[in-house]
Amino acid sequence: MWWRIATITLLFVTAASALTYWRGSRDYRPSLLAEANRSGGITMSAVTAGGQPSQQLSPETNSHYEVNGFDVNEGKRLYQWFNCVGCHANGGGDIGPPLMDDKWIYGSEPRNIYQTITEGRPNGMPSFRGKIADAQIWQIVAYVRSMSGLVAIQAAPGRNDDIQAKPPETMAPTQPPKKGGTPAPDERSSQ
Amino acid sequence: MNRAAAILAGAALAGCSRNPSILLDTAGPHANEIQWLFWLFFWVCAAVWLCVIGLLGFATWRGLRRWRDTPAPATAPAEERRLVAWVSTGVGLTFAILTLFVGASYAVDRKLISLDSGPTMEIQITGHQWWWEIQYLGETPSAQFTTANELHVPSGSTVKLKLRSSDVIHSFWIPNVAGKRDIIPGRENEATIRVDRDGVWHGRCAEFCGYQHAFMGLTLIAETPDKFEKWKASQRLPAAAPQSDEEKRGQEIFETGPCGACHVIRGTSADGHSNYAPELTHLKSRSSIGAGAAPNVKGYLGAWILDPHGIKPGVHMPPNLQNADDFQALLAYLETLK
Amino acid sequence: MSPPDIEVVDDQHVPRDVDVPLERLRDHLDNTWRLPPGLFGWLCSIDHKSIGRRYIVTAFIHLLLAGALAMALRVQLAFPEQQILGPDQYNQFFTMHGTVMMFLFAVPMVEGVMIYLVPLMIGSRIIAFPRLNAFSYYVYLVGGLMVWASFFLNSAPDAGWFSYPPLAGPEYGAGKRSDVFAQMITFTEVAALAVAVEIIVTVLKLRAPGMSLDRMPIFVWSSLVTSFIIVFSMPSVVLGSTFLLLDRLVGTHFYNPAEGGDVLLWQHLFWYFAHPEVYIIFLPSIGLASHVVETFSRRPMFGYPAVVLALISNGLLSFGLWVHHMFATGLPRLGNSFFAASSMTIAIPSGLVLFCWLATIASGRLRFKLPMLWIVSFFILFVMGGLSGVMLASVPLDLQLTDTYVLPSHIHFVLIGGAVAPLVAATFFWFPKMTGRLLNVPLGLVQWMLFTIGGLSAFGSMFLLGLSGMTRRVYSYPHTMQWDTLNLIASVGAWLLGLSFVLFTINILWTLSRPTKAPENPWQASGLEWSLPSPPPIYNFVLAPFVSSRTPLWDSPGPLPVVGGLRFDRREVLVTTVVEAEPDMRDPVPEPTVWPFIAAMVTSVILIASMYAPQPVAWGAIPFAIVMVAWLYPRRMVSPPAASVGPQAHQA
Amino acid sequence: MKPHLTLDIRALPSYRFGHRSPLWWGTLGFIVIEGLGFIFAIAAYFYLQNQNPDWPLGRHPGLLWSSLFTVLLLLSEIPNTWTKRAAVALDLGRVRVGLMMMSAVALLAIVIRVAEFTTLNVWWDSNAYGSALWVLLGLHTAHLLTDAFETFVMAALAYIGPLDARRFPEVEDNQAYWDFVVLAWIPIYITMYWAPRWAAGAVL
Repeated sequence: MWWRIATITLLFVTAASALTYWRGSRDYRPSLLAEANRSGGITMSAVTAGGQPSQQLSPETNSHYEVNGFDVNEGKRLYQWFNCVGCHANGGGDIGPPLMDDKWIYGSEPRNIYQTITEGRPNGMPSFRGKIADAQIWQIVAYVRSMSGLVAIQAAPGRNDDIQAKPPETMAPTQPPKKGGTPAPDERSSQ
Repeated sequence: MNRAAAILAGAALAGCSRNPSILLDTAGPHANEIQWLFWLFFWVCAAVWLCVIGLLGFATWRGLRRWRDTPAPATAPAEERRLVAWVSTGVGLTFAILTLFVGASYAVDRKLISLDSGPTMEIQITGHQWWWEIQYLGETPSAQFTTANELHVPSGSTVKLKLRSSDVIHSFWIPNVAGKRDIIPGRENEATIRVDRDGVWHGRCAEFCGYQHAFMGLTLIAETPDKFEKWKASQRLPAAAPQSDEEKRGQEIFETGPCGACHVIRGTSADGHSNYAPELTHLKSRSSIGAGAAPNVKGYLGAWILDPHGIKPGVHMPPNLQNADDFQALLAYLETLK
Repeated sequence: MSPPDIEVVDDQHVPRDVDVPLERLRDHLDNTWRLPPGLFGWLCSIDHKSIGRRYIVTAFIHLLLAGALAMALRVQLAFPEQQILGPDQYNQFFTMHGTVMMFLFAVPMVEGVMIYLVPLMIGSRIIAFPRLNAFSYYVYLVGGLMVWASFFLNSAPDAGWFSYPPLAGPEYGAGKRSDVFAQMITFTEVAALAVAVEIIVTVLKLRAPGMSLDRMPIFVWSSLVTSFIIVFSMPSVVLGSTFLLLDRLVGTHFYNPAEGGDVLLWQHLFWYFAHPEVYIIFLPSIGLASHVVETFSRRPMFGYPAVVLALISNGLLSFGLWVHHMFATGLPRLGNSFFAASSMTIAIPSGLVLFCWLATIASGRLRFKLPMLWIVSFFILFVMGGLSGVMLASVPLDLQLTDTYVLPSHIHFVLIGGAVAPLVAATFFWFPKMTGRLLNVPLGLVQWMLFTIGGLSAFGSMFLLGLSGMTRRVYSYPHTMQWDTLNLIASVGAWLLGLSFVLFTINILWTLSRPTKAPENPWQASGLEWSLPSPPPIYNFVLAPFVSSRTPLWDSPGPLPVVGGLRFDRREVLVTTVVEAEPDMRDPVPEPTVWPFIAAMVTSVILIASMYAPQPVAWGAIPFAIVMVAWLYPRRMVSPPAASVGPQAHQA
Repeated sequence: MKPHLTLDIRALPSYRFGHRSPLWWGTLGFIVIEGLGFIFAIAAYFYLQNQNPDWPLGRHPGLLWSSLFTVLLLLSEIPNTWTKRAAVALDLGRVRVGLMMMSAVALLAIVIRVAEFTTLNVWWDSNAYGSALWVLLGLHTAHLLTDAFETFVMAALAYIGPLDARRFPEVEDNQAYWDFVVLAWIPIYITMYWAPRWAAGAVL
């Protein structure tokens, strides 16, 4: 008897490990603490004031956004809602640089992208500090990276239910980033 | 009939007006038609059920009386014939009842179709996860306006609702008024309603649509035509300008902070998208916030802004922790949006 | 070219079963049909009884787990505005409850019962394609394990048991949750389709000599009809779920209206299967119940031809009414009326069966043993479900009732009353045959009371909740709706129902710990399976029985007449003709082997991996092909009579 | 004790052809299942066409390779039937030749099918039309590959395998399955390549 149970347990563990490869749990209620830190603390709640500036949050504390299908998917929605498409189109770039290639003017690390969004960059990238909730910024960061295949394929979002501008991120080819540096002028002009 | 219904349906239904029941308190002809059809079905079915159980009792009693330990040979031809008669009677009755049911359903269906004719006004309702965008279509752009989660109609007139979905499948349902109509992405469904009784009727999304399917409520307010016109006129106006400094500061926060990124307040620079988040131009004219998740009073509104997930987990709106003064100013401003 | 080397051995001289006395024949058969020892032997087993038992046990565990989820759901809804389960958890819980109950409990359970009983009832030694049968079980097993693994990782399917896109689609169904749902369908339907083919071939080709179609037991008839329903309905849902997977993984647009797709396509493909699915569950159950009724009424089933015709017409009609699940979607009104009529028509054959039972009971020599109690609950609960179904079939009524709690009430009345009650009756009825032990009666009585009272109060109050406007699939409800009382009653009823299954489990486990002492035929039933020892030997019948009536054990006192002439030095089974069941061929039976298990594992790995990327399907095909060759690789066992071999053969 | 024997069937053979063998019924069962898969896929195709006034969404798929493929399949019925007859006649020599021929045909068919995929003129993720097209063709290709593989194995077995009479019903069975692969292709070919052209009022 016992070895039958053992066999089935073994199968179960195998199936489980096959599935743990990605995190499918959902945390739709962002940590209020992070919010408090971002907004420099509030006096009306128990949360203490004066968190460190968020671009210094170590990437580790936010890396879970990248392996969580729900967060990347939310990032994709917010990419629309906060009108990133306005300049970057669907990643192909327009007024703003393309996001689905391997060129990263200000770095491809989550913290770099986070900083780009919160602080803004020269030549037109506005600062979204105070306009977008912190957790949502990290979700957008995860999605932006998924466009160039930098997040786990298991967490990458599928196509949207509208006109297809590009293949779904699940099919996005991985673009090993050329860190830092500015792209060759012809890319910027050719946009 | 209805008193019987009250007894039947027990404490949950008994003697409360504005009950979401489809049996009591119907507010329009569509619901009335379906109501009597239901009672026809209900009483016939109840009778059938009792008969079947009775027959089972009778058969058991008869079988037990004839008990022997040896298996019976095939029964006597005479009895076999009697059994055949019984069974075929049963089947015949079943057939008759079903014919009645099919006929009645068809008749009522025709009646419902005829009720849909000659609508006097059109309203476009867009289902969102998890709230309702309501657009009053007028001849001129100035006559059009958008609101959310609260549907006003003049009582007694036939209204055509154009149903659209911006994301997943929803279903438009106001039990006291009419049956459901699914709201399907990529399809242009329509529902026609007529509310004959003034009052507030509660509806909700009937097709499972995600986290907050449970609290995707819709309030239908049927009022006399002149009251309705007054309401329309007031809704067309842009938001009232803030008076006190605190309110002015509140508006500024709304426009420059996160709020304005999604919400719209006509007459201000907060020009988010009225199809991402409910339009707030006349927020305080509505009775609830979060599509019926909480009453629209200052306390709940504040709690909602700070942590919507505390009231409606999974909703798209993120928590917003302003510092205390900004927060109070924002609230004060929102309170002015009559 | 080397001369062909067909060995020309005529095996007419090989001794046959009738050439040796019965006692020695038993030893020979035990020896021929023996399994390898230990775990390896267990994995090799292709015996329909052990595979059937595994199906039944696995499905029962699924029932208990999914039932526990239902208990949790009813805790959450017992009182208004509770936060015990958040919306995310609640959605996973109710989706798992529905999905597991429909796909991993109900259908596999009836399959398991068919696999176990059909060969015994038709006097065969095996189920057709026994290796495929073993394969199907392991595929089903892994499918279930995968789903529960996803649940315990808080990543279970959460879009309802009919997972409508777009909610289950790529944009609104983030993560792999809906992929688990879609792939679970692939797992279970592959298994179910395999079983269906096995049952059809078993019934048509492996019946005992003399058991012409009009002498088949009613359960065998219902199994045949059910298998045909499976064959004709399941391909549509497999295709639909494949579309869903492709939409989610590689960006096809079947369900994307913006690119020419249509979300209703899924609803058509799904309901075209999922309505017949109810009959896939229901028909075998009334087949089982018919035997209980017949046995305890102590007379042959009244109106056997009528019942068989009713089963068949049920099967046919079940394909003509899937649209009644879509009345509210705004399809053409006239078409709806047609589907409404056809939906109501199906009440006629179902009613006919019930009337025939009543006639049998009334004209029989009734003995009211425990299994009969569940026939009573069948009438009480199922008739309610059937009648509420008639209400839902009416287009105007459906517009008000659909997607309210009337619907859960209806489907639970139908499935708990129409399927679970007969299955419990069948358990009490055939348990002695399967295990050699009789279940405890007093416990059974208490269980029956809890079951019936619980069912009535739970689903009755759900019906009233629906009438009072409570929509289904809400994780909570405001106090102001005044749904509190009815919800509390529903919860208490549900818990009573749950308790009855706890007692059932205790009863089974306790009984299994007792010594085996059940007689061959404790109920003086009439079917062939009751002529076997309890539990039956691995080869079932020492000598193939010869059947000359519908109730052989009642009509032929003394030992059954038999047919002899099979070899006993290797596994052989008698194949008969389709209609008259005349002996036609001695079919050598494949040996036990581990390859079906390995093949199932390879298949499972491919299916699970393909939720993440398309490539595994491609490279997975190679190991799969190799395994299939190993599985089907022939062993030298049969030789043609010299006369029938082509010319070159003689040179050998 | 002596059993009450009514019939002795020791003289019965242990293999049968056609509908007298369980194997034949099993194959028929799976042919029905897969055939229904094709039917539902075609139904889905026309359902989607029904949803879209302008169809196909994109250019018509190329006719060259697909028609070539169709002709090859139709011609393959000649060696196929020949092989089937040889099997029923228990004629090992002819069975070997037939299986080799069928293996060659299958290989050729696969090559042409690969070329056919390149002339669909639409990608599966371009629109619903492309999706339906790729699924139809992919579904049939899966069956083509399966039966090709089975044919190779049967051919190998005919030479090296342990030979006994039961191979012959199996060969017959394999060729019957090839009939299904051919039969299933015809409606798919018409659906994919001609129905939209006829709808567009093209000649033929």
